[in-house]
Order: sequence, then structure tokens, then C-alpha cells
Amino acid sequence: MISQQYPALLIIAPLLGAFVVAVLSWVDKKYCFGMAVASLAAATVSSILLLIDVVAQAPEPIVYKLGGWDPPFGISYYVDSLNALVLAVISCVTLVNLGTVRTAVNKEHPGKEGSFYALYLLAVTGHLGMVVTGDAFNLYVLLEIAALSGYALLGMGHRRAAFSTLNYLFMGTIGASFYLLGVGYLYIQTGSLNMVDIAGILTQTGATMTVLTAMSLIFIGVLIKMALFPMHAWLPNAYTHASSPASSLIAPMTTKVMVYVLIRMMLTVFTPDITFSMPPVTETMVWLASAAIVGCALLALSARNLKRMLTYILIAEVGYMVGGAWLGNTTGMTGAVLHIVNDAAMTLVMFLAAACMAYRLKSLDFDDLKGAFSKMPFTMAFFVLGAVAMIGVPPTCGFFSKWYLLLGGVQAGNAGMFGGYVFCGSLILSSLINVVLFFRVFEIAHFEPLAQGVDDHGHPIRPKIPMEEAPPTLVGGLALTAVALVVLGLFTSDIVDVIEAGVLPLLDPSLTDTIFLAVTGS
Amino acid sequence: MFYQIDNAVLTLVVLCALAAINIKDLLGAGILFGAYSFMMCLLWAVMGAVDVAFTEASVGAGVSTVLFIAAVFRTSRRTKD
Amino acid sequence: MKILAIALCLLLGGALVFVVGDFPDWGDPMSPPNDYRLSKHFIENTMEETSVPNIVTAVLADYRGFDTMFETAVIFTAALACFFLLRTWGRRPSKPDNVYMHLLTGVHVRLKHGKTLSPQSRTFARVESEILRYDLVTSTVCRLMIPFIQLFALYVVAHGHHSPGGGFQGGVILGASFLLLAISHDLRTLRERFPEVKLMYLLIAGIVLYSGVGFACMIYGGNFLEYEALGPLMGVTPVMAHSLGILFVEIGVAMTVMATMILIYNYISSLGTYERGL
Amino acid sequence: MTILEIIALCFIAMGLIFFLGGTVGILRLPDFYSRLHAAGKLDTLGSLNVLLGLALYSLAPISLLSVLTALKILLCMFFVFMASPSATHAIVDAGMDAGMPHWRKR
Amino acid sequence: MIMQSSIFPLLAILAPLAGIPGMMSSKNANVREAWTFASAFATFALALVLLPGVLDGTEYTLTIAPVIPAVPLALKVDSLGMLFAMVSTPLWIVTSLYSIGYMRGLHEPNQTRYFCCFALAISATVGVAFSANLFTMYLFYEMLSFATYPLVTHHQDPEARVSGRKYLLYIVGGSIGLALPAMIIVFSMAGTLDFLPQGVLVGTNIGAGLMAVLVVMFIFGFAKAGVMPFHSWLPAAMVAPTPVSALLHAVAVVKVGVFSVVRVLTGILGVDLLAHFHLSTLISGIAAVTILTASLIALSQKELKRRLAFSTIGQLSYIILGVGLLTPKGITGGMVHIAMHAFGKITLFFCAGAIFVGAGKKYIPDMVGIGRRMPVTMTAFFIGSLSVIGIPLTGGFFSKWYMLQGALDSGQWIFMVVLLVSSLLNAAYFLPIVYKAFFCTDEESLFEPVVKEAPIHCLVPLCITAIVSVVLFFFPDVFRTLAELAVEG
Repeated sequence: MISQQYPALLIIAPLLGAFVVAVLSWVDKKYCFGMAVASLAAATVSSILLLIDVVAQAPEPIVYKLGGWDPPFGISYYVDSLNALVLAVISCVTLVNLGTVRTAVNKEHPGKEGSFYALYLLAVTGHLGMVVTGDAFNLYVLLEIAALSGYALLGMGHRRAAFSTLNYLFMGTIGASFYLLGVGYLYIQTGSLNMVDIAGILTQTGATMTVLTAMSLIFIGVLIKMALFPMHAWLPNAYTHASSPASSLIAPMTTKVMVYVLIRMMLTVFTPDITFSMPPVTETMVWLASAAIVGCALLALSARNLKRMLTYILIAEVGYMVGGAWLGNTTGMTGAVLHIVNDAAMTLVMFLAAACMAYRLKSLDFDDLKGAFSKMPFTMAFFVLGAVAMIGVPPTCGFFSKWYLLLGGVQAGNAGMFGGYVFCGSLILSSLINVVLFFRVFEIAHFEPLAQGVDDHGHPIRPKIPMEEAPPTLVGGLALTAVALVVLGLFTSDIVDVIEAGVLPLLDPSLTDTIFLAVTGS
Repeated sequence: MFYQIDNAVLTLVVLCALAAINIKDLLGAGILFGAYSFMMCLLWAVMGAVDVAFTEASVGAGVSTVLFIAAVFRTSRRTKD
Repeated sequence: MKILAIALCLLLGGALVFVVGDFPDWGDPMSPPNDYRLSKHFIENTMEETSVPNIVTAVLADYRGFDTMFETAVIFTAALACFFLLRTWGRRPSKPDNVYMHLLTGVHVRLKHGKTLSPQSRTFARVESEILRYDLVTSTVCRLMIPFIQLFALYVVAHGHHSPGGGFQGGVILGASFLLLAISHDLRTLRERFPEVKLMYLLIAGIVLYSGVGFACMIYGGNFLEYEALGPLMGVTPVMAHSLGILFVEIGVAMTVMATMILIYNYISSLGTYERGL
Repeated sequence: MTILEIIALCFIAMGLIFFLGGTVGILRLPDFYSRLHAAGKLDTLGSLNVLLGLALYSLAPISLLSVLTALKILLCMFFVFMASPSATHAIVDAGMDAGMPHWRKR
Repeated sequence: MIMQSSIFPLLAILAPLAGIPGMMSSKNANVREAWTFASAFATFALALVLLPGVLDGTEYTLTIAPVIPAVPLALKVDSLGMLFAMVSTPLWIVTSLYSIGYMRGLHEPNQTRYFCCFALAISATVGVAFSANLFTMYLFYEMLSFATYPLVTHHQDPEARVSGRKYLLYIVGGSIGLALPAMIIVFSMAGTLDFLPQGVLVGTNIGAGLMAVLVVMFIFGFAKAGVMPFHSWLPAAMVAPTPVSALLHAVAVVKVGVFSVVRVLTGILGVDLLAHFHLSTLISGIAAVTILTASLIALSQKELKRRLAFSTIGQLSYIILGVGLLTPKGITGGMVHIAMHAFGKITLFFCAGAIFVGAGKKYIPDMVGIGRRMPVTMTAFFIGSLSVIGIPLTGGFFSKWYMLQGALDSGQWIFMVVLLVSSLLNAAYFLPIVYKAFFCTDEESLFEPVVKEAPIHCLVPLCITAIVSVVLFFFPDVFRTLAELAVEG
């Protein structure tokens, strides 16, 4: 039965695809792209079919035993609505991006398209694997693949890309080491690596010192990898200097997947009982997220380059998700997961728009954006749509996750967590700052270059800027994703249903045993 | 086994690590890292993890040192900080 | 800044050491890692389930074979990343100088503007540069040693499920033997034996062998990497199929690791041109 | 304690003495070349002795397995005997190439 | 009350959007404007189809998408929404006609963009009118904000840039910074955002303090209503072409703001609940301060469009004041004033534009004697002023009459005084213009005989609206019935 193999297929297809692409790059370069798209499409299809299957049999998760070994002994995949949704989103986003960036790849990596696509597929494999896996150590291995291919993709960029990627490499390695150390501590305490199995043992042992240390190590590691505000310094440089196809892959994917890992660790491994057992910690995390939101929004104000600005907004969005997850109520958690979905789409739109602009403009510094509305009207139109989503205006999807997060914040505040109100305040503030940020870009692209003199009718004479749009494939992909923002927004209730099917059982102690049974069979 | 040997090797591991961090000469750092790996290999072997020790010896003490040295030769021997 | 970093390190290290007090005792048979069903299961059942005496290898390549596949993929990624980042074309001067050495005297001759001597010449040999001299003792001894090293490496690969060792170690040793060749002679010698394309194919073939075995299991009706499914194909019992599957997988790992080691060394030492190195 | 073991222990002890001498030489000799001299010669000899001693030691209850082990150790000896001096030679050669000066008595 | 599902409200919203591709792809200006008219008439017709049903007490509903559980994206045509649609859709036709004359007369660049954004704005306005819940209204409200930005900054010069900034700062800042949190608070308390006749907060344990805070957040949050101190975007936005100003200040933008406030006060917070907490004084007080201040500032403005802008600020607060009185008469008056003021004020703006097209004058002191050269325009201006001041024989009287009655009913005499004083102030800043335009000696006249009326495209619309302003005095039944239906719930 092929339908039982979806969890494996969606990892294996891009992995094998990467190898085939690597061979093809030595045989004939022109087949690389087609092969990459085909394998990623296979993964996307199986992830979507998997999502349908999982939703049909919720809340019981789908368990896939790799090597045929029963869960605690071998590695097993563990797919519930939560990660099935993230899988579908990540695979769709990467597929659309891959289909779109071909011309940009040809322009930016001449002669190395084959290895670019191979690394691209490997990065996708790593991230998908991190989401689908139910094994804490397997997650680390996939983290390595994702990180390594990410370093390679980001490092091959403009002037200072290699150096800023080196910083990324250091921070990424530190983060991964923290995670590994945490898993080691967990193993010492539990003797198991299967997430659900660990959770089962932890409910018996309770929050011992070792478990708490493991928890903090894992969370610190994951927070470094996702670049939450005080640990964010590596991200802006790495993403800014990278080539546009690489950054439009990594930016929508990496931070979101790491947020998913955080949520998975919070809910499945440590269970809400332990995770939210210390109110000061929970409160601190929400404050930290609020600080991240506001701080990064302010840092974004200081940026003079479009891509740098976007990276700071990206980090601020990480704060949204982390804060939502730590609010400690269902609404906030739903908002956080919903924002994973929406932010992946929004970030993709923004970075694809940046890629389109980078294709035609000299650079993405604000000074070089003058006249962009005249030069590339379609790109800019979709950029505006993406910006509107980032600001959080209905009916684009950005509004709805913000809605849930705000609602969760108010609920948390009403439940006595003052941080909830602070979180709401910082969300609103960051939305306002986003308005300023994006309209500053629009102003430069719309008003400048300023008029020279006045014509007979008293109207200013604006310099004629010929239309010079990016290649149709790039703009086409951008259009598709931009429209998807609205579509996602209109289908919010369906997405929320899926999310709640995934999150509610995890938050509900009475259902924990059911999942444990389903996964370990004992 | 003799825990004194363990302790001695452990001390050497820490010393090698500190020295590798602090030394200005990158070539020296690479070689110290090789020594560090070798000490780790000893530790693994003492603890009975022969497979790990084997890997550490071949990868850590062997090939990675060669790669470090090759990289140092192709770049610069001095660190900036 | 540096003080802050040191303080953070000390703080973290202190915390980690402090928590060690909470650990189960070292080697305590009742501690969770030893007492829990996982370790017990591996110790008691590995031989019956996989017919592999070395439990480490069994866990590595069978119970957690999926992890190992991705570790191999990490190695593959590293090689690909080095290719992607370091490989350069067209930066070499159009007509490089060639350096030849008179084998008997060791005198170096530099021919400008790309002129060459006959490759078949018995008295002159082309060398990479005049700085690194061709040393008779070293090169001869290395040429003597390298076959033995490679033999040993193959033994490590093939004997991985009976004694310590396996694909990783064997592959590294195999790769190291070629690095020794490159160091004792020069990069050109290695390059002639292993052109870049061949290495790349080897690199990919290794990991494809691994994941291909896994995929074949899927095609033959098992889960991914469920070697039992291949039993009928290979004509052995399911338990024996595990053992054989592990062997295939280890060979794949060795191929990838070896190719990676050589490739990375080549790219680093030749500055990405894959021409002339250290 | 059998005679074989005593002989083996003698070899091992002798090897350790050579090692000691080599270490003292590395520490005390004045320049690069003479230190390498000590390291190359005495370490090789020391390890040969130790390995030989170990080979004999492992023969003690003689059987196919122990003979095989002894043979493996002898193989190791062979390789050490080949590799160690030529490595020393290569290092000295590199030192000459790099222009490392000789030590001269003042 | 009869509920009936109908696709027409959605069609009415989509009709202007449907014209946009046609406008963008038109090679010829006439074809483009044909598209504009087609979609304008289509929108009006679609709204008109629903009018009889609404007058009979039917409500048309349509759920587009269940975006958030309990808060769907849904449309509802009730009497208040229909009232607003009846104001905005016919005026779009008139404004389009006027735009053509104005834009062609002045040879403005980027006319295609202008007409497209205009259509977008109207679509959003109709959307606000037909929203079934606060969320849907917020959606269209924001859509309107972003659609009008290119209109405000049409000239793309530094002055437009500054105005655009101010516009966004107040409008978007208000909606995201104040209205959205208020909406979240309401939702977290009530669990729904549907507009209900008695408000959604009935039955929750809301206190007077929070209620007052919500009132303030909504009134200031919907900054398009121009309540002081959130008004200064309005004079700044005067840099836009005059038809845009007409759209902004008479039809779409400000009215959407006021309409939103009215909707929230009646449908979300609930009139009875507001009265229960004695918040009438708060709402009306805020409005009264704005009315008086804006009228006084208007007196001192030299530029005609700026004077009209401050007049608008004052008049908008009439509506809020009327509703804030929380008496049936007052609310009816406030709602009817939406319509009456729209027709009066758009006439005035059309006239200002016509003067600019015909004579090139912007400042009031330069307009001495203009009535002799442009008699039609200035007559219309006179009628418009009368309507805005609220003098009988024009529609404006009607709404003010209701509001005065409402103030009497509520027993808050002070607001009656405010209304009367501000009417006097209105007269003080409008009538001198008209007087100077007609009654001056030949020496005083600043105009040569060559100055003629503006093009016919400009004249026809302003005549139409002026006539409608008068007609509304005699036949106000449609708007009055709709408002009364809305008040009765």
C-alpha cells in the first residue's frame, strides 16, 4: 500500500532527487531543474495526501516504523495534524520557490546550477525530516543536514556572504550542540530517544533536575537556531548577503521549522505539565518574545537595505510565534502554529519580490529602489500585497494569525499573566512599525526620482522610466504566492480546524495515553 | 581500569582544548586539535566504546588534521584575535 | 565582551557539572539507560534479530539505520558544499608554467608559456612546484604502504559487523590512504588516478547504494530500510537479510566517506581549481 | 610466571627505556634536527621492543588465535619500522627545504 | 424581520472591481471611462434592486467565507447599510462624470491608476455599508485606507508625500492601534462580532470603565471620522485632485469613518447599554468639542478647500453627536445627516474644483466677483452652503431638525446650544464667500470677462447634486424611512 509509505516518501523523494540531480549535473545540466522539481513535487503530493489521511483519522497519529522496528527500538515517524500541516506548508512553499527561481539561479550561480539544486533538495529534506520525525536524535541528524546545506547555499552569495555565513555556522553549530547536549541529558534520565516514549517516562519521573536542565538546553539550542531576539545577530547578515534564490528558500523555511520543533518539544516531549510548570519561566519567555518583536521592529527601522529590513521583520515574526506558543493557552498555541503557516507564505512572497527586484535593480539598498513602481509594476503590486499581509490587514492571512495571537494574549492576561497584555501591546506596536517600514519603501519607489520642473499644465515632469519587468517565471511565481496569501486568509477556519485537531490532544492530559498507546503499542 | 589514567588523560584533553583555543598559530591549533582528538580516542577506548574510539582516531586525529593543515597552508597561519 | 563570554561559559559549565550530581551513578545497572527496555532489548535480541555480533554496528546500521543514512548524507552534503563554495573555473592563467625535475639529480627546470616535455620521459618528471621536492625515500615508502593501508581499510569495512569498525572508519582510512598519496607525491598524481568526475560518481554511488537499499525494501513491500523485505530477493532468511543489508549499507557509507575526504582535500589544497595543489 | 612472559617483560622494559631516552632527547637536545634524531631513532626502537614483547606475551597459552594475534602484532611492527623512520626523514627534509638552520657549537 | 440570503450584496461589491481589468487594458481614454460608468451604474443598480426589500423590512445576508470560527466574512444589507449605499453608489456616478471633466480639463497624468483606485475605493465603501459584522467592516475599512493612498498622493511630489504620510499615520495607525485592540477586547468578552440590534455586549460582565475606554478607542480608532484630535489628516489630504477630495470628504472616506462609528455604537456596544452606563455625555461631548473647534478653525482658513475640509470635520461630528445623544430622534437625525451632508458637501467640493478648473483660483480672497463669471457654479455653491448650514428648503435642515429634537428629548440642553452655535458659525464661514462672489462693484471684481464656466463635464454633476440637495428637503422619505427602520431595529 503506497498510502502507508507517504511519511517515508516525502523524505526519500527529495533525498534521492538530490543524488540524481548531483549525477545529472555531471551528465547534462539542463535536466537538473526538471528532476529537482519532479522529486520535490512527489514530496509535496505525498505530504498533502498524508495531511488528508491524518485529518481523517485524527486525533490518532500515523506512525511509520523505519526499518520495521517497533517504536522505542528503532526510529519511527509520528505524524499528527500539527506536523502534517507544517509538512504540507513547507513542501508547498519550497516547491513554489523552486519552480520560480530558476532564472535567478542561472544568473547568480552560473555553472553550478546542478549542485545548487542538489543542495536545495537536501535542505528541504532536512527541514521536512525535522518536522516529520518522532525521534529526538533523528531530529538532530536532520538538523545537521538542513544546517549544512543551508550554510552552503547562503555562503555562495555576494561580497560578504562567506564571512557572514561563517558567523551563522558558528551560531548554528552552538545551537545544534546545545540541542544535542539536551538530548543526551534526556537520554541519561530516560534511556529512550523516541519523543512519545520520553514523554511517557517523564510523566512518571516528573521534573527532576536533569530533565529541567535538558529542557533548558534544548530550548536554548532551538532558540539560537531560530534566532530569537538576543540571539539573532547572525541572521540578518547571513540572509542579506546571500544570493536571492538561496535566501528565498531558507528564509521562509528555517525559522518556521525551528518554531515547530520548539512547539513539538514543548508539547510532546516535555508535555505541557512540565513545560508550563514554572509560571516565572513562562512569563519570562513571553516577555522575551515581546522584546524580540519590538526590538527587531526597531532594528528594522534602522536598516537601509530592503533585504536587511525583511530579515529583521523575519526575526520579529519569530517573536510572534514563540510568544504565542508560550502564552500557555490553546488560542495562543493555535495562533503560533497558524502563524507558522502564514509567515512561511508571507516571507516567501517578500523574498521572492526581493529576488525579482534584485534581478533587475543594481542592489536592494533603498537608494536603488527609486522608480521601482514604474520599472516593475507587477512585482511591486505583489510586493504591496505581501506588505499588506505583513502589516496584518484582512483578508490577507497575516491578519488572522495576529488575531489569534492577540486573542491568546488577552486570554493569558485575563488568566493572570501580565506578559499576555505586554505581548498584545508589542504585536500592535510592531504592526504599526511595519506600516512605517513598508510605506517608507513604497514612498521611495513611488515618489522618487522626484520631478524636474513643471509642464504647461502645471504638472510636474517626472522622468520617464521604461518598464523592465523581471522574467515571467519569477513574476509568475510571485503572483501565485501573493494570491495564495489571500486564499490562505479566506481558508483560515479550515486551517484552524486542522491545527486544533493536532494541538488540542497534546494540550489535553486525558488524551496523552491514547497517543502513547498509538505510538509505542504498549 | 585505572582511574588515574582516566584523570590524567582527561586533564590532557582539557589542556589541549584550552591550548588549541588560545594559541595564535593556526597550524599549532590544528595539531593541538589532533592531539585533543587522540586523547579523546584514548578516553573512549578506556571506557570500552571501541567503535567510537576507532572513529575518533581515524577521523578526528587523522583526516581532519590533514584537512586543517591544508586549509591553513592555503590561507593564513595567524589569527586576527 | 571576552569577559562576558568567559563568564557565560563558566556559568553554563558550572550548571552542567552541578546537574551531574543528579545523574544516575555511572555504570549503575539500575539506571534508566541501562535498565530501560531499550538497552536490554539490544543486548539480548540483537543476535537473534540481525545475526550481527557487534551490537554497535547493528544499532548503527539497522535499528537506527535511518540516522546513519542521514549521517552519510551529511558527509555527502559536506562534499557538495565544498564543491559549491570552493570550486572555481577559469581563474588559472591561460598558459601556466610547467616545472620538471631531473629525476637523477633533482635539478628543476621551469618551462614558461605552457611548454611541456613528453609525458613518457624517463629522465624528467613533471612536479607541481620546485618548493616541494620530489623525495625518493618518502614516495617509495608510501607507495609500499598504501596498498596495505587500503587492504586494512577494506577489512574494516567488510568486517564491521563482527569487530569494531564499519563504513565510516573504513572509508576514512581509505580516503586517508589517498591523501597520503597526494602528500607524498603531489596532487597531480592523485588527480590522474581519480579524476573529479569519477570521485563525484563514487560519492553519489555510495549514498545511492545506501538509500537505494532502503528504497528497494520499500518496493519489495517493507518499510523503508526494512532489510527483511529483501530476503526473498537475495535468497536468504530474513535474519540473514539484515546482516547482508548492513554489509551493503556499510559499503555505501565507505564509498561516500572516501570520496568526500579526497574531494575536500583536493578543493582546499588546490584552491578550488582542481589543478595543482600543495 | 613462565619464561616466555619474563622474556616478554624484558623486551617491554627495554622498549620503555628507549622511550625514556627518546623523550629525554627531545627535551634536551639543542635543535630541530637532533631532536628529530632522538625521536625518530629511539621511538622506533622503543615501540619495536614493546610490540615484540607484547607479541611474545600474547603467545602464552599457545593456540591458533594467539598465534594470529602475535602475527598481527608483528605486522604492526613491520609497518612501524617502515613508517616511523621515513616520517622522520620527511620532516627533516621539509625542515631543510624551509631553511631551518643547523645548531652549531658556540 | 425577514432574513433572506442573496448574492446581490456581493455582486455590488464586486461590480466596481470587475471594471478594473477593463480600465487597465483600455488603450483609449473613452473606452476606459465607459468601463468606469458601466461599473458605476451596475453597482448602483445592484444596490437599488435591494432597496424595496429593505424598505419592507427584509435583511439580505450572505456568508462569503467562514474565516474565523464565530467571525465569518459575511455581508448583510440592513436599513442603515442601505442608507449608506444609497448615498455612496449614486454619488460615484456623479463623481465619475465630474472626474472626467476635471482630469481632462487639467491634463492630469496617470489617469488610469486614478480611476482604478477610485473603483477600489468604492468597492470598499460598499463593502463597509454591507458588512454583517465588525470584522468584515474592519476588512473593508482597511481596504479603503490602502486604496485611497495612491489617490491622495496622486501628484507624486514632496507635498503629496508628506500628506500621504500623515494620512496613513492617522488612518492606519488609528485602525491598527486602537480599533483592532478594541475589537479583540470585544470579541474576547462577547465571543461574537455580529452587528446585533441591542449590541453584543449585553449579558457580559463589562464595567462602565471598560465600556468608556472601548467607546473612546472606537471613536478615535476609526480615524476616518475625523474626530479631533485625529483630524489633521483631513486638511492635509487636500493636496489630492479635487474629485478625490470630494470622494474623501463627502462620499467615501469620512463617511465610512462615521458610518463605522455609528455601526459600532448601535450594533456592537449597544444603545441601551451605553445609556445604562450614561456614556451619552462622553460621546456627545467629544463630538461637540470637535464641532465647535473645527468651525472656529474653518473661519480662519484662506484656502477654499481647507475651509471645506474643516467644515467637514465639524459636520461629521454632528453625526456622532446625533447618535451619541442616544435618543431615537437623535440617532435618526445623525443617520440622515450622513446622506444630507454628503449631497451638500459634494456640491461644495465640485464647485471648488470647477472654480479651479475654470478660473485657476484656490484662495478665498481671490474669489471676489467670481459669481458674475461663473453664475451656475456659484449658485450651486450657495445651495450647497445652505444645505450644510441647515437652512430650510435644503436637505440639511431636515437632519438638523431631528438632531435638535433628539437633544431636547435627551434633556441635554447644552448640545442643542452647540448645534445652534455651530450652525451660526457655518453660516459665518460660508455666506461671505457667496456674498463676495456676487455682490461687488466692477472695480472690486478680480475677474476678467474672459473667465468662463468650467467644462460641461464639471458643471452637470454639481448641478445635479445641488438640485438633489433641494429635492431631499421635499422628498426625504427614502433616507428617513431607512434611518427610522434602523433605529427601530
